[in-house]
Amino acid sequence: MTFKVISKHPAEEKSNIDLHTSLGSLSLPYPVLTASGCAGSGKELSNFFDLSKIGAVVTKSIMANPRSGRATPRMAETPSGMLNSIGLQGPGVEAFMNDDVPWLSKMGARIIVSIAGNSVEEFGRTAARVRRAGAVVSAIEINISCPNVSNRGLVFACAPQSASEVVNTVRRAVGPQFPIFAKLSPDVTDIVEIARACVDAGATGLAMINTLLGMVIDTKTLKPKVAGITGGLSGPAIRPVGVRAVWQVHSALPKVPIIGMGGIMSGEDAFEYVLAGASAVSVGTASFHDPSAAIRIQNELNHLLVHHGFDSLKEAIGFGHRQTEEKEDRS
Amino acid sequence: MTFKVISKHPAEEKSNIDLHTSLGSLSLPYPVLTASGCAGSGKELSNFFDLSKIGAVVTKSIMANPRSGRATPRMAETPSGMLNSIGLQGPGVEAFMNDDVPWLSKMGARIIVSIAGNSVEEFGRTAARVRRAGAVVSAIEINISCPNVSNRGLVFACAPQSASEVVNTVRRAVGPQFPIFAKLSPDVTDIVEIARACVDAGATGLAMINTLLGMVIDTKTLKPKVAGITGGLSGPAIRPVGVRAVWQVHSALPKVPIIGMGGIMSGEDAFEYVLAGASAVSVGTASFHDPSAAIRIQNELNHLLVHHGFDSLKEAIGFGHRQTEEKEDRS
Amino acid sequence: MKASIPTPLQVRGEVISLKRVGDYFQLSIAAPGIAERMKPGQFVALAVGGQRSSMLLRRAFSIYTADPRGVFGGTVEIVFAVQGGGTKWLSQLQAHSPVDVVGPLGTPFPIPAVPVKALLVGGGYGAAPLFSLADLLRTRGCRVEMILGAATGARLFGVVEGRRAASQLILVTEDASLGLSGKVTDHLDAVVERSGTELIYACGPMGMLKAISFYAKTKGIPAQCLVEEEMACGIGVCMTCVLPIRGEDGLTRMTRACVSGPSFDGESVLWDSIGTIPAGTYGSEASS
Amino acid sequence: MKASIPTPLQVRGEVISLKRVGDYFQLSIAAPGIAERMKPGQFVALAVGGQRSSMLLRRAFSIYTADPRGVFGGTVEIVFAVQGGGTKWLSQLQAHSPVDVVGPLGTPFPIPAVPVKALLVGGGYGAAPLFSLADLLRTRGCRVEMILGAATGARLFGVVEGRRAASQLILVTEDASLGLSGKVTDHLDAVVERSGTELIYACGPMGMLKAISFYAKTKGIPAQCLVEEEMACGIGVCMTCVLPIRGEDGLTRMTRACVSGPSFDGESVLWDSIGTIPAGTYGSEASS
Ligand SMILES: Cc1cc2nc3c(=O)[nH]c(=O)nc-3n(C[C@H](O)[C@H](O)[C@H](O)COP(=O)(O)OP(=O)(O)OC[C@H]3O[C@@H](n4cnc5c(N)ncnc54)[C@H](O)[C@@H]3O)c2cc1C
Ligand SMILES: Cc1cc2nc3c(=O)[nH]c(=O)nc-3n(C[C@H](O)[C@H](O)[C@H](O)COP(=O)(O)OP(=O)(O)OC[C@H]3O[C@@H](n4cnc5c(N)ncnc54)[C@H](O)[C@@H]3O)c2cc1C
Ligand SMILES: Cc1cc2nc3c(=O)[nH]c(=O)nc-3n(C[C@H](O)[C@H](O)[C@H](O)COP(=O)(O)O)c2cc1C
Ligand SMILES: Cc1cc2nc3c(=O)[nH]c(=O)nc-3n(C[C@H](O)[C@H](O)[C@H](O)COP(=O)(O)O)c2cc1C
Ligand code: FES
Ligand code: FES
Repeated sequence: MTFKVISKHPAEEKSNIDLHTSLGSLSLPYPVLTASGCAGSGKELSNFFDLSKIGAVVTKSIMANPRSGRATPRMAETPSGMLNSIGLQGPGVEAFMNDDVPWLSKMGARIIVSIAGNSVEEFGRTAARVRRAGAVVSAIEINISCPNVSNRGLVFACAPQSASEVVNTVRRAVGPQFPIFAKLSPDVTDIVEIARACVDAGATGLAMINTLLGMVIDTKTLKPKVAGITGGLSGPAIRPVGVRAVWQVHSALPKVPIIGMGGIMSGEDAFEYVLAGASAVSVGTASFHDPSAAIRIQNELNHLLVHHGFDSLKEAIGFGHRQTEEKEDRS
Repeated sequence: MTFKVISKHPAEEKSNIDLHTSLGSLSLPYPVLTASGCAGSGKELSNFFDLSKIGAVVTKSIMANPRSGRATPRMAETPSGMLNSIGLQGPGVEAFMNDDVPWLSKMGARIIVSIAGNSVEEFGRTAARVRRAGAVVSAIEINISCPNVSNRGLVFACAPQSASEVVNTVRRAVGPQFPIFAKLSPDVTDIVEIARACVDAGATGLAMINTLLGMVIDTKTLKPKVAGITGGLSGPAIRPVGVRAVWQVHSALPKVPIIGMGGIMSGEDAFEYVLAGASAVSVGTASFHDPSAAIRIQNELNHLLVHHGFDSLKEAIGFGHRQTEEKEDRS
Repeated sequence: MKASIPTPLQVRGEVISLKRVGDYFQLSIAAPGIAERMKPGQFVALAVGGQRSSMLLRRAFSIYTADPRGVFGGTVEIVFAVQGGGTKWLSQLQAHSPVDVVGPLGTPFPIPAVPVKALLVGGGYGAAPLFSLADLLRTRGCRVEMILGAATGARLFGVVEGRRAASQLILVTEDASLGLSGKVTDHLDAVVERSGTELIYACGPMGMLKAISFYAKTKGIPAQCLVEEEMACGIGVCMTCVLPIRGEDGLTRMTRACVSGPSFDGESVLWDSIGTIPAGTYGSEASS
Repeated sequence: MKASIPTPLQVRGEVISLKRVGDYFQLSIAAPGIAERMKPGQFVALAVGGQRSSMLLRRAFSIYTADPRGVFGGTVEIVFAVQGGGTKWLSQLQAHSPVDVVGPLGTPFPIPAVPVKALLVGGGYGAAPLFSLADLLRTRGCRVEMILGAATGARLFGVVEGRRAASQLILVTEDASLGLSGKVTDHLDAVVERSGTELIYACGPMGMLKAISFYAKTKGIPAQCLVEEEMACGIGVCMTCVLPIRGEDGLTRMTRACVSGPSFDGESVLWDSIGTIPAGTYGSEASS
């Protein structure tokens, strides 16, 4: 493909192009997903748009057992972002698979179930339970940004070894073909190293980024603003970090499909991730601001792709790399 | 000290308190500094306020030899932040010490010289040259967020071993008493580990955080927005990450003095860092928006301390920890 | 007492008017569709700060009045106090400014199936949602009394409206600048005793709601309390707005105020445990 | 030709008026102190987006007019095109809105010590800084001609003002809707030849400045070019706004446009190397 110029004749534009995307063995008609934890179980967002018209609903990370989550306050607004400390509140995998998944499926939504665990074993058990539901679940996203109870609470995503163990265990639990995505934390020295470990352990692809570890101190009470003391930073504030992470991983592992996320508020932002190498994108915090963000962003992305003369989404994936001789270093 | 309540009688407030701060062997009359690279050599800001009325001017990281820095574009605005890719442009330590330092000194500013290097040896050489100037320089800040040319361009700040080597070499170059501060990068899995390595290697204290590695892709040209491809993310967007870093390091190393920074735009933001454990704060990107930000923030901080009934800055340092039973983990 | 919950809309509204009322602002917004479906006790969530705002989250406000047949189409009114950047921005809006509104949100106040003697208690701007409730209760044959309290007279909202909406209105201010002196809870028992109150609705600061709940419990009167929990989304997807609620099965769950509330039966709220995960909560370490 | 540089101020200004002029907006701001010290070729940096804006950086605009004795105190005027969020916000300001202004910034246009025949070339809104320059040059006895060019007539700024300020005004539009057809550079040689131009000042798109510089060099005429480099601070502290400039010592340095510029002697600018570090630049790997 040759260099794309901004089309000067928007009137002549086709209005729709092929948005279909493939993430390894997972094929989706649309590239925009909800981000885990930002769409509840899907029901609430369905008041605002048709869930079957986006790529998939990624559900809130579910654990083996019911979880109360953390005490309140659980949030703080930050400049162009927010901090959350929910603590993975949820009904446990059994109730979730029995109540939420059938409803979503009835709505025609493609479902990606996000799972979490306090131990490698819990991940495996939860994945197996999800897999038992069969084709109603399109894929599993593995939220490895959880503390490993048996290793001083260190987050699985923070070391290649622990990340790899989780992915490997899930892979064995779901069988060789089923699409699984490891969701990476940006709070690491070398995200490519973790990405590689996950892929080597059997991940179909990667989802990135999870929130950044952050903190707000309330200058009225002089105490940390969220009960969990630290929390996860999300929203447009972190977008440059997410785009960088996707760019780096796509550079190193160009064949590995990536679900990009972090601060996507508009079609332009989604386009940035696609250009960096994402095959699909997830919309998280934006839905708090604009409940129909996912579908709006998908439409805006469509228009931008048309505007830039792309014939399909696939053509644009990683296009930023092809425009650049690589000479990455930093100040 | 007992629990502080918001004073209900602002009219009865004292208007000034003791803002003096000690960072190990470095004693400063005021706690607000400029951030390296955000105040040039000080001259330009002196159009807007009296440089002797803030704690110190931290100068742009200087290297052994003149540096052209990177090609343009060197910046991108991001939501509540900006990306920069300057590449440490500067005149080299010799010209800097001969031209800029005497001028700053004449203005009555306390001077903290930030140094950078491509190799451990360059750090040592540059530190020795700075030290030769004697008491005119109050301290050295060591910018270890530079790529190590002899180790695949890996950033010194990203591993305890390389960070420690740099600090140790600088310590030997400047003698045992001279205050030196290692400036940490947030782009690491475990900032406490790096902090500890720097302190063990002889750092008087720590400065944190440097920028986060980020990236913006221009959705018009479909290419990375800055010529260096990736750049450093600064501004209020990153403040929760900076506060968290200071909090974690102060928790682990309560005796080690910290210069806190990252997104400080107001006295409240500076107060957040002080409550998290910073003994002084640096103001960076805010000066681009408001050239007199440093002195304004210092005044606002003063008022807040008075308002909350503190008798001195020192009383407030790390106060947030004393308000909280620690039970840190994450979602 | 369960009411059906209207589907929320997202609407690009337009400011009709903004006026100061004591220490508060009263903002009227043309937001077609929202007024039409709103029921008392619901709220709207407004985007704040304009197009390139650094404030990402919507701000929640109880609906004060809803007029489906306003001159400019369906109109909702809110009453707010300036707290931080979001409300400050709202307080500077001008007629015709666009405002992005999501609503109506939350579960409406439950309405008794039979006519009862109801007492509505509002603290400060917490009075706002009580007037449309009073109107609805009266159409159902209820007798409605109202207590409005605040620190000062300037913070007492809805005095005129209250006289219209309630058969009896009691005013209470801490500085005694208007009505009785003290807190609403100082005068609650006298009113309840005198009126034979059978049901209480309350909206205001947490401390007031808690005191009213405890009082109502001792009297065996149900009290519906409208709480203000910090909400990131307001639509039920983020789980930030939870508080410990004891269900009919006796089990305590961390329950979303934005969808299951914002009003709860006072007896079901574990007031003393707000800000904690009470032992035995569904899914807490202790319970599993 | 060196001019002394006034000390900049930071001022809380107030919008006096905002009006559309063709495709541009003309914004007049009461900003006491700035008009008084401004010299032609300087710019102001405006904070955009209001109090909780997510847009952190100031936007730079050439000063169009400066009136130290405006009705509301010293007043500066700028002319701008809407590009992104910042200029969009500016285009929605209303009279009396506050605007935070830093200025005057940059090194003024150098003014010749003796009267010369000067040609001022403006592309689009790039015309803005040329009128106060023309006035100053005329007070120094210079003869001032002006070429204004743009893609369309609606993008031609300052036609009326140009007739006043210049002894001869040539208009050029690419669509031939006003004046001559084509680009300013198509007509440059004819004007220079006819007028015996001794000095050129130019402001407009990079491509135009580059073409003018190359042309002027072949003619041995100095050309002062006002460049637009992206600026994070505008005051010289951040080093984002650099471009490769060859100094009098023959050495190329990455030079800050905000303090050493924004106008440079066209011959000193390495136009073809903008966006790179040319080999041999002071401090580049090759040079060290
Ligand atoms: C269901 C509900 C109904 C409400 N009704 C009203 C009303 O009728 N009138 C009124 O004045 N206020 C009402 N509030 C409170 C109102 O939402 C806050 O005052 C407002 O969000 C403050 O925003 P800010 O930007 O000015 O303050 P900031 O302190 O800058 O806000 C920062 C963040 O904290 C949140 N926040 C701050 N204070 C509160 C609070 N008291 N409750 C919930 N979130 C808060 C904000 O939403 C925002 O996300 C209601 C809140 C809820 C949850
Ligand atoms: C010395 C100087 C004088 C200028 N004079 C004028 C003038 O008189 N009239 C006018 O309309 N414009 C002028 N500009 C350009 C003006 O600064 C930009 O149009 C404006 O910054 C765009 O802001 P935005 O938020 O609308 O665009 P965005 O694209 O959203 O801006 C994003 C970032 O890029 C920067 N940026 C974008 N375009 C430019 C540009 N062309 N030049 C410099 N920075 C840019 C912005 O400052 C901001 O930091 C001048 C620029 C400089 C450097
Ligand atoms: C309130 C909230 C809850 C979240 N819960 C989860 C979760 O359960 N599992 C998960 O993998 N990520 C979770 N995330 C992270 C998001 O899925 C996403 O990775 C992150 O927020 C960055 O995207 P955004 O900026 O678009 O929100 C949560 C984020 C938020 C804001
Ligand atoms: C344009 C720019 C240049 C910088 N240059 C340096 C530098 O030379 N040395 C250094 O240690 N940090 C440098 N920094 C980082 C700042 O000192 C500071 O650590 C960071 O920007 C976070 O603070 P802030 O959000 O207040 O800007 C630079 C930052 C910016 C924005
Ligand atoms: S506010 Fe998001 S779930 Fe209630
Ligand atoms: S814009 Fe910052 S140095 Fe020029």
